[in-house]
Amino acid sequence: MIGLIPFFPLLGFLINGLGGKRISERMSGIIASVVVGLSFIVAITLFGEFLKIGTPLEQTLFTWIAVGKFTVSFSYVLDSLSLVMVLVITGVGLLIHIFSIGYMKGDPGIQRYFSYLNLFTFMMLTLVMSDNFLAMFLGWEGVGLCSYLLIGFWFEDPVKAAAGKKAFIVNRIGDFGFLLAMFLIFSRFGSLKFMDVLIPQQIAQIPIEIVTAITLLLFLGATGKSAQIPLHIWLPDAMAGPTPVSALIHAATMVTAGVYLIARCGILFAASEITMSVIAVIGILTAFFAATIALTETDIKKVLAYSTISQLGFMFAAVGVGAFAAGIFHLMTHAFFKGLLFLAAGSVIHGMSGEQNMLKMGGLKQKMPTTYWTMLAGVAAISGLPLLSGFFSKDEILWNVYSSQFGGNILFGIGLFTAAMTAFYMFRLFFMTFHGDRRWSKEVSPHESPKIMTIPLIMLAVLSVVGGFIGIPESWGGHNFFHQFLQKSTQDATGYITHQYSSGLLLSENILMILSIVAAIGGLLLAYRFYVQRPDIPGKISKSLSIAYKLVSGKYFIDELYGLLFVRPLRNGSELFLKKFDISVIDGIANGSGKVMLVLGNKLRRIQTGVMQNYAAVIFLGVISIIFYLYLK
Amino acid sequence: MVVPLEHVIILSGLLFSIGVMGVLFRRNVIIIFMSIELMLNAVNLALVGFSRYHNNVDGQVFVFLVMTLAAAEVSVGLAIIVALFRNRQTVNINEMNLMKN
Amino acid sequence: MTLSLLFYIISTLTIGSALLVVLNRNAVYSAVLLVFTFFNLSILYLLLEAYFLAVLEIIIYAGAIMVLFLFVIMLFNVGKEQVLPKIMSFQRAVSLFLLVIFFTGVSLFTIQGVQDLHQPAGSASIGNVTAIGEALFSKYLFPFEIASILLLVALIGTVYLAKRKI
Amino acid sequence: MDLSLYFTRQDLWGILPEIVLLVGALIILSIELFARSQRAAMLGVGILSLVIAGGFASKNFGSSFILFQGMVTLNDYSTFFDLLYMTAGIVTMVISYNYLERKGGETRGEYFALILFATMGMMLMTRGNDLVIIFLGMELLSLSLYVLVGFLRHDVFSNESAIKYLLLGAFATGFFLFGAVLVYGTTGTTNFQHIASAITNNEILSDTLLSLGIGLLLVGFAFKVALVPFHMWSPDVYQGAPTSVTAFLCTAPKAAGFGALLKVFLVAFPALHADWQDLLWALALLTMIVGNISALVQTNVKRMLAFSSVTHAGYLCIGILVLNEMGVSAILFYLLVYSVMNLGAFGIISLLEKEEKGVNFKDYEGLASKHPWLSASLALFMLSLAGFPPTAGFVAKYTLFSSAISEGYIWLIIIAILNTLVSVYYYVRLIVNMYMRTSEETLVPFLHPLLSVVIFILAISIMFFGVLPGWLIDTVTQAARIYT
Repeated sequence: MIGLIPFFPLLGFLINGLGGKRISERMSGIIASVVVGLSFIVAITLFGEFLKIGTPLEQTLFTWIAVGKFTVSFSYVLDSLSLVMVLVITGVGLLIHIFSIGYMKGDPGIQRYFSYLNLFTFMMLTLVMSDNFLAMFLGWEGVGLCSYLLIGFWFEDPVKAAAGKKAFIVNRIGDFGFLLAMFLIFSRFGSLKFMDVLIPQQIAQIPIEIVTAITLLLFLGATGKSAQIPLHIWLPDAMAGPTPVSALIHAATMVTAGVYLIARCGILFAASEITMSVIAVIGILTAFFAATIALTETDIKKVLAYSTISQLGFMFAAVGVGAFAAGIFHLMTHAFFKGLLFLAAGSVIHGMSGEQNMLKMGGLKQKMPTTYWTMLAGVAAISGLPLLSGFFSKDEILWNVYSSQFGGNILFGIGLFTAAMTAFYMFRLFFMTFHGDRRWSKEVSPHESPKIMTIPLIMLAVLSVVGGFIGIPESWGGHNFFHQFLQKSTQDATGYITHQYSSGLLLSENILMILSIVAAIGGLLLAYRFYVQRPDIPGKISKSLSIAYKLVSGKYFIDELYGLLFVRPLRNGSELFLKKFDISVIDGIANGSGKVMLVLGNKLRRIQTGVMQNYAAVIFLGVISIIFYLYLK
Repeated sequence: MVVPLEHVIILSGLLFSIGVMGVLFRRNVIIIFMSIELMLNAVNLALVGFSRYHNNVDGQVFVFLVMTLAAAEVSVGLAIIVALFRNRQTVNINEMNLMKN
Repeated sequence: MTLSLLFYIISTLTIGSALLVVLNRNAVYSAVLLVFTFFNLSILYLLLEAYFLAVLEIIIYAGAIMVLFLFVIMLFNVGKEQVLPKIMSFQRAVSLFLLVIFFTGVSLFTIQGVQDLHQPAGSASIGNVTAIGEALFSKYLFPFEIASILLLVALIGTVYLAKRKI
Repeated sequence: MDLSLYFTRQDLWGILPEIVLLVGALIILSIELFARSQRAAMLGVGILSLVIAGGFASKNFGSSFILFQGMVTLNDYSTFFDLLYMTAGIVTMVISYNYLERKGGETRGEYFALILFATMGMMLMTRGNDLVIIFLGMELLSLSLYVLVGFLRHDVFSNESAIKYLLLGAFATGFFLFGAVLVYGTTGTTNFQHIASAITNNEILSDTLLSLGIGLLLVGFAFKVALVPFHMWSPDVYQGAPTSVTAFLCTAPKAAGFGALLKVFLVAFPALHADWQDLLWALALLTMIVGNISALVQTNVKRMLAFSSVTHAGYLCIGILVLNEMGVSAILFYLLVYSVMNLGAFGIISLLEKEEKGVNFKDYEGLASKHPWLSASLALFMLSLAGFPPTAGFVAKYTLFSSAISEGYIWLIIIAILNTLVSVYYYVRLIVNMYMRTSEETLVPFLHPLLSVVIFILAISIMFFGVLPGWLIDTVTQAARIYT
């Protein structure tokens, strides 16, 4: 039964992949959606069963690798953690598949597109449902490959193909960490099964340095997949793919695999304080820096990309401080609202005939009402406006960052500030797109998207609005269903972490909540002022009034101040840190090491002269080296 | 045995080195090939020495087999050289570098 | 004693002719000198009491293989090698250096392990035709058969590659 | 003297596969005597004799024999390799079916006969239990390969790679023989067991000469399997040889080289393996890195695959370093998977090749849209070579690396993993060219049904051994257990 969940998308992949052009455009979309839908139904059924039984469901399909005492079986397991993931993947995935039918209409490679999308779903499900590291790695590699294929889907464009390559290379760096960690785990624990490895008594016997090494290597894998500093560079470029792909892979599912990995191995991670601190700091820094970049980006998808990196940073901060449930909670709500935002952006791009630059949008509210309202829900949710899904999850993270021993005031402060920035840039995006002047050219005629695209939007919007209620904080007297549900999977890990919930804290959870509401609304208002009110005011003011008035009126002043004190240094700093760092260091390492390799390769090439005698001389040199070796021994 | 074993081995080593020198120095494919024969003969000499020293016949049978190989290799080698010469009219090893990086 | 003296004299001749094989520019001279080297080697085999092999050396190497070489040299009519601009190019210098190292290495390894090893005892019967014949048809029966296949392969290959029209 | 003592019924049964191959080769040669261009008949006889020989060989599974007074041993280890060579031989014959004609040559009986002789030589290399047999097997193999590489006699590239291969091969054989002689000289025997017992009983003439001998033997094997710095021949020879021969050249002989090298270390010098650790370590490291970096800059697919096979030899060298049951079984597994991948890859390249086109990366642009199945198979072989799960290439790398990790070679494995990451670049480059580029002019494959079936089977087995490697792992473990 469990095996059916990944089986259906695999089936869909085979049908669409092998059928190729023989399957009509319409049919391939339907097949792809139906198989994911079936998986979703099975997942729901199993969810009910799980609630009844309360113990993880398992199914061993076959023994994969058996060498000596070491065996790895290919088995799927559904516990609360993987159930959440499976529901998100199949549920949000289904909506995105349906959306794609409308979005990709008329594309000549649509069968290929859907087959990749189904393969991706299969791989992602394998990733989250496998009961051992090796099968997880299969999914891990598989989703990377699909992501690569889908980013480069419109391969006629060399820039897009290059983006795919970048994503691929960066992911391989992460995979290196994962593989090595896996070998280390195998050599230390003698097994790769989660059940055998993730036992506190087992871990306690391993030297702490080894645990730290393993977890840091796993974290390296996670940073690669989840686009955290310093391996974040591929995600903005990955936006070259079709927008639904960005929604599914680069927002809702694949990029969260790193968070899932850490949550899954929570016990292991929690055993190493160093790793935990590193994760928390990297997470918050990523959240912060990515948000600053998003402040001034004008490409609608790029804003969302940086916002994704930033939100992933929040999730990492959460798992880094030991709040695994909070991290997964945010992962889930993020899947709702980021999936929604991307799809809505896709709808806008679709309506604008492929235009992605927000400077050429504006005033789309009347033209695309459904998109407008659904996107508003998404923007409000991600900004953390009260009672929406993002509010609960982000708030929980901030609270945990504040109260955990791995967190602290500074991290919390940065987090809160980032939350305010999030509200600002998201509403900026919203206002620039839907309000203000119509800045698009004559040829473009914006139109609302067809039903097949708007219905998924509406459903995701509903989820974004109400999705947070399954995790109402306990300080509200609520009954945090989500926490309790995940407890089974994460309690052992949290056992390691001594939360200082009660003593020595200045602020209570409710006060923090008010702070974050203030931050969110502050950001919203600021954005409103700049991008809805300002455009007509500055012109008048500067014409008729003196500089003094400008200062008093504050419009320009604030704007300038904002520019001077806030945006520019931050942006410069971030540019220095993210973009320049990208180019010089990470790209340097990725491309540079590639270049070094190529240069070395060209050097080696010269040895290969084609003259047999030189080869003989090299062989002879080898003989001499062996004689030397023997002589030295 | 007429001389100490080590003298035979050193002689064989010297002969082998001269063979290697020929392979590394000469440009004419045929002479390179002759030098390889020299190397094989050096090996045979050592084998005979060892065989005599151990007083067992294995070494001499080995020499017999090496000679067979040498004959076979020479015939195939020369055939390849002939085929090459037909197409390229050269036996200079330096000119045989169509394939390189 | 005279025999050992003879051994050293022949050794010197062997080395000398082998060096000339490698160093002179004329392919025909090289081939003839190589034949001379094989004759010397054959004498060395005799001195080491390998009578059968001494005969084989002459028959196979000098008689068959070298004739083949000479034949091909004549066929191509390749005279002298073109003179290289530098007699001692960098590569040659390095190669020579490596050769010296190689030879020194082999000698050192030999001298370190083996010191003045004579084997005076023993019947000289291992070198005669009977002993080798018996070995070939008993213990070495299988390798002997493989050697025949080796020659068959060489035959097939040579005919295919060298024949003008097949 | 009673000859029957030296040639028993058991001996005869044991070498039956060799006899079948010999008879098959002779029949093929005779067919040509009576009727020219009987390509199908010759192919049929060739495949049939390989299948029959394989049948006789596989009868030995589970039992072991010592033949010809210790000259040859038959056991699961040798049988595994026998079947590997025969599979490679069959696939090579199929992909050669009309390849030579497309390159302006002629498919003749000698071609198939030589493949059979080469197979016989390889079988002797891993069956042999005596330096003499190993030597003869290696030369039988080499001689056949020299001719096969130069089989396009009117093609200058083929000529040139044959002469390079021959001269360098003979040069390396010189060192190998010198090593074998020194081993014989110091231990007084060429039989593996006797060598091993002489070493353990310390009845050797000289330690230093013995180690020199082993070192030179290693040079011979290293040349055969193309370890750096003894690899220089391989790219040129792979490029110039007919692609169908390259497919053979880069798979089975490499397996034979590793098989014989392993056997020498396992049976003759088990006591001395520890002395060679550092050298093998360095060889593995150097081979991986140089092979990989050189492969990055290639524009010719055959050269790229040549360097890639050098890199794989580097990984395999790690297994020789480990040399316990897990390591040896990992090598056997790897060799089989490696052979299947490369046979598939070269097979597809050979059927896409026409005159000058088909060997450069550029030629593959836009292939996927015209020939989706073929491209998918080639992509699968490339992904497997790169070590992606769930292909067999991943399982092979994984078992090999974990055997090394459990022996503590962590740094070497870190470098090996980094190398696999780099290697992805050039494998995926071919996939990118096929799938993500377009070109007006694409290659046209010369498919015949048999070839399609063979490539399909190869592709399926890559997936199969990736998803369900259990049976194969059991087999290789059983084979590895013989000597470890």
